[in-house]
Amino acid sequence: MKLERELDRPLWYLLPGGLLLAAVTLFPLGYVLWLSLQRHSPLHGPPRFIGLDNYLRLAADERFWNALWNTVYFAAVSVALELVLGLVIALMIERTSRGRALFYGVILLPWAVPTAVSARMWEWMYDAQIGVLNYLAGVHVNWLGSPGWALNAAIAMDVWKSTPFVALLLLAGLQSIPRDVYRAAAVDGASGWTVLARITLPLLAPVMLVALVFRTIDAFRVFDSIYVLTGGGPADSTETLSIYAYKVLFQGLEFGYGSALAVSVFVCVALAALCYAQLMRKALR
Amino acid sequence: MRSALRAAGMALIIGYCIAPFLWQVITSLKPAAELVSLPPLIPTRLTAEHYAAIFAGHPFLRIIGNSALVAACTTLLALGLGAPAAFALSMLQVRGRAVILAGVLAISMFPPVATVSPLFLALNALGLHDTLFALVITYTTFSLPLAVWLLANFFAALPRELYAAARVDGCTACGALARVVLPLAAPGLLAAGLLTFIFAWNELLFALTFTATEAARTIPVGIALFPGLHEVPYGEIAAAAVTVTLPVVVLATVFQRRIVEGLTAGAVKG
Amino acid sequence: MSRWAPALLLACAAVLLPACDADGPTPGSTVVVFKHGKLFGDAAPLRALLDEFERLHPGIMVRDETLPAGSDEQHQFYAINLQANSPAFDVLAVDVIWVAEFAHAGWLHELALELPPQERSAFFPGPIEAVTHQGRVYAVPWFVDAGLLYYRKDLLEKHAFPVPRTWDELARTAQAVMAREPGIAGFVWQGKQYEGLVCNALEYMWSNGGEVLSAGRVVLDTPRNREALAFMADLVHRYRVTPASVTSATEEPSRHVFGQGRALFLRNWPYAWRLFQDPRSRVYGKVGVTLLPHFEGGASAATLGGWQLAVNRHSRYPEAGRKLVRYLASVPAQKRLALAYGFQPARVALYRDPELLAAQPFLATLERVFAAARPRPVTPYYVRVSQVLQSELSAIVAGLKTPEAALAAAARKLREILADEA
Amino acid sequence: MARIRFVKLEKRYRAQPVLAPLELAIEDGEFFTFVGPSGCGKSTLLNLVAGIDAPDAGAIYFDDDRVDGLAPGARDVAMVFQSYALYPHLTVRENIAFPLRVRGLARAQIGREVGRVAEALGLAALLDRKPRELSGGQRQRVALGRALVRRPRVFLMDEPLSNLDARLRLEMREELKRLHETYRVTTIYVTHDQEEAMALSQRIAVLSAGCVQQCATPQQVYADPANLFVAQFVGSPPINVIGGDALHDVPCAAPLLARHANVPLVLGVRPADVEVHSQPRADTLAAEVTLIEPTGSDLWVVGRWRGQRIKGRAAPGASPERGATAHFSVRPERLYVFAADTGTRLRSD
Repeated sequence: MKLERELDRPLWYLLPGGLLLAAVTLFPLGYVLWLSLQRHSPLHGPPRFIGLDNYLRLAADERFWNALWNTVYFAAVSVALELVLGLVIALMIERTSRGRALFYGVILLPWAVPTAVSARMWEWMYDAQIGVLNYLAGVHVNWLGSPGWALNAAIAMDVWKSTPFVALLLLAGLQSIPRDVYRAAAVDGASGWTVLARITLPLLAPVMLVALVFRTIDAFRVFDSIYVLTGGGPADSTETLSIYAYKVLFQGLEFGYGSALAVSVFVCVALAALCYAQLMRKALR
Repeated sequence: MRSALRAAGMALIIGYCIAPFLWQVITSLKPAAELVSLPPLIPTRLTAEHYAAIFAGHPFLRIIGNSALVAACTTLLALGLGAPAAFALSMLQVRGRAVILAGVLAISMFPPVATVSPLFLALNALGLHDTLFALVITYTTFSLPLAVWLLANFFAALPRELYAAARVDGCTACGALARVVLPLAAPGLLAAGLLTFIFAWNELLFALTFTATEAARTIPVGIALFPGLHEVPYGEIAAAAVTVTLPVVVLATVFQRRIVEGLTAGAVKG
Repeated sequence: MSRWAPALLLACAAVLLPACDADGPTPGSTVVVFKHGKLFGDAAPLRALLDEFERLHPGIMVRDETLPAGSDEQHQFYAINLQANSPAFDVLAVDVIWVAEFAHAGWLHELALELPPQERSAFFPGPIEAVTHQGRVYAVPWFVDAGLLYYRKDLLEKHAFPVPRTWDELARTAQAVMAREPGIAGFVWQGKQYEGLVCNALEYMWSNGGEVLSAGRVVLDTPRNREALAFMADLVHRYRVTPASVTSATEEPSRHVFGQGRALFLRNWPYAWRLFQDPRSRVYGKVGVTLLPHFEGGASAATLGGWQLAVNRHSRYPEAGRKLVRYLASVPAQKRLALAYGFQPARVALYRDPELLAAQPFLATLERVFAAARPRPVTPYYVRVSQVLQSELSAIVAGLKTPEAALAAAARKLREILADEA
Repeated sequence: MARIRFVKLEKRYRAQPVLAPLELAIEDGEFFTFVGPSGCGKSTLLNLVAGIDAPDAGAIYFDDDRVDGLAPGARDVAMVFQSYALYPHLTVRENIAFPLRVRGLARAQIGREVGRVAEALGLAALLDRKPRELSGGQRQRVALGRALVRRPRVFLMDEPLSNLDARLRLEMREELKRLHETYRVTTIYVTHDQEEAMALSQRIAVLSAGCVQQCATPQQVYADPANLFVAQFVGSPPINVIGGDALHDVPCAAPLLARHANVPLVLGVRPADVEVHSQPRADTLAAEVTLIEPTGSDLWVVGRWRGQRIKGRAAPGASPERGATAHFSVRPERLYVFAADTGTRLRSD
């Protein structure tokens, strides 16, 4: 009896996951924060505490601002497209009767291919001279090599790759909406669009928020696909914060400054998440 | 007219999703000499040479086995830890619920390129270098936020009375979770599980850093080992990609059919 | 589900934790781990070589562990491991541009005995320069790479053009041939924003007498460099002999374009030669190779690439590691690897070895290329220097910046980086 | 089966009292109903008994066992929810068997028990269906079956009939009563429908704002309301309330009023105790007819008299017409007097 009462305490359910999270992440996150306050590079002798100097350097670093803008643009455009497309796909699957499983599998394909591999494939498809894209379209667009196109080309790949993530979540959300709700709406004589706008979307809103938040987090941290596609070029036009951080950390070996960059990614994502939370609160009111 | 439009839309979307993959399939079946030449778009003859190459030249089966084990364990662990946490956050009374959710989310906000080296330090200190276990722990940790958020949402959408009924009928909180809450949140569970599985199946950065030998090598690292110093064997890469992607998708499809469609046809009546 | 989950987890843990000593070493022996990027297709010849080493050195076992071939992935891997003082490997293959950096970071053992002064002349001078940091050597050159000019023999003959010796000749020849051969690009090279772009650009600057650093000072923003890079940009924008897509090209796309018979000239590394010599290749028998052109008054210059052998400072078995380095860098070992993989040895003498030349006649051509090949600026900060250059050079190639503006900006940033040293 | 006792039971929500300290005993085998408007705390009380919610103070006893610290499953109660809360992923059979399976009963015994209950509730043909394939009434029966299968000490029913249509509701009401008479399990029933409460219960407690207003047999609550709230809540059609100056012109009211001359008063009289005649009599008051409601057995007449609304039953033979004047006679012994400010019932003796 005592034990049963104990089992009602949320602590026991939160503890295992919480412990793992704490054990695995607290040290790395703390370490990154601590590094960001240091001048820390094996090339510069012993590490030195320098307070917020790395952040001041960020503020004056053109390349940081360029990367920030690229990241924001990338995240905004790709997440918006993914959300719309993902919703359309989820609705379509939901309403398909024949061949539904096949449809589902096909939609999942892009997400299931390892990113590093699909990025290589896209790089090749995009190639201006021997790529299949220009060949099929009969054009000579310098997809990855012109500053105007490159970031958008990277977005197209990310949308291709990540839309299934959104679709999958939204589909699961749709599947949990009680049928009776639709029946009631049908009885009330609501049209398809009204049902979508007034019933489906509001009921789907929490799952959409999850999809939005996690896609934004991922888009803000985008690394491998762009790194393989363009390496940040041409002329830094596709360099995102993560790529810049990667170059500073693992190539330049400036662990202090690189960590400050990483923290800036964190701050950006956290701000975005806060905005979403505010928007949601307003929308729900 | 409407249905024609819908069919066209569907075709367009399927095309967008499948065409690049189809191109990989074609590439994987092209003879080496035709690999980079266009035309022909469709190979003049099909060859299995690239598929033979990935299994002959590399211990690829072992690597797939590693990945399968890592991904399966990660999925089980992430759901096993995430579901109770999500359950507590959505069904039990938790003080500071929003703070916990935000904290969990914050963990996934740091770019992996920054966390990989301190994690490496920590795992080395624990003697977990070059083990699959190191990967499972890491992947589980970084999948947990999504699992918790997603499942908390799905649980919260269930009628509270079902949980109450299960409790009155004699279940402990834990029993109610297992017997009533989890089965009803199957679509969410499947989605969370699938996303976790695929994440673990495809992750490169951590895998590359934490593993050294075939004992713990996973698929993305294995494929990253295909290119030579300058040469990129597109045919083999494509063959490997197709080989490791199809089983996952087939598995997902089967699960979707079995679990979700059985349950959701009538959905949960509030 | 939740009932059997714990049991399952236990079972998994049993499998996931290291399967200890299944085929571990015999007790008492030293296991040396040799870490290297993937260089070769088939692992067997290298393994045979290592087995031979084990026979010669009883008590030492060698395990070789492969990293992906990408230079960035390897640098990342080494940075994380060496910064963590990891003893997970003893001997490592180091890119020619990293030796000074790794040495400066204190990550490598000095290899004075493995490469004593009297033995250094047995290697090409470029790699020796690259492995020397502040007067000490930290790695032994293993094999070398350098930029080459590939050309279409058949097309030059058909239109009666000589093989170009200067950049100017190359541009004019390319324009002329392009006018008569529709669908042919003039000159393809590597212009994506990555290390390869720096390799390409340095070849223009050097062949015009320009430099990046001199005696530790930045000498980038000079008329010679401006002229050289202006020419590089002109190839795309003025002479139009290089397609604009060069801004996304790495080695493979440029090789494929040339290999498809769709380009007249190609700048690439020696590896392409073997592939063009494949009878199934569309350009089989139609390709010639020569030194890269130079500017009027300059001399041809090729950027040096290649890999060196070094010993991890935190190795548990540095002595065994040194033995392995000495063995792998020895004449017989380099020769065997060259025969097995077609890799280009760092030892000059091997380029006169009859057996090797008989198997790979191409090596005779390469000797003078490697003899003149130059390492990229040897400084511990090279990777940072290169990042600045990549970004500015990419802007030049893409036509976003003039060479004047880009070089001025690059020079300013390089001075900041080098000022850090003080 | 058990006698249930609440001792100073209290529940607050964010410092707002949901349930004022409650002292009450429910007898073994009794059918006891909490009735009140929504938000009066009746469902909260039921959740406290079930253990779904925890009290802030006080205690709950089943016989001599204190149960408020026990997990719901350990209290041996069964509950029927307003929404039925059937497990949608289980068949009818599995739903009914659920409480037994959780308790680890042998398969054979579970089968027997389920069969017995299904037989009793007429569910035998539906056992392999999923809840979504059932009609509302069938779902209701399954919910009952799930509660009955275990022979618990206490039955809890949270508005179990409110989702049914009127006809089915009456049927099920009878069924509930029959079941209670068969099994004699102590039952706490919660509803906002006073008629349902009266029809089913041995005793009812009228709740308002977390306080019990009156606890008595249905007849007592109806005939002898403790206060104006109870009087107004119980009885259909609802009681007539007459206040203000008009009070003193109600025939026969004077003696009653005289006893409480020092406080402002209101009078209450149930429509069933008001007779409407076509012709005036000595003790009638003349009102303009504003509404006529025939219900088949009765003819209800609403009139306006000196600004007050008054409802009565047409006397046999009377045929009032809308807009005309009718004559309402009040049975003086059925007049209730309440204090106008507190609503307290003021008794004559």
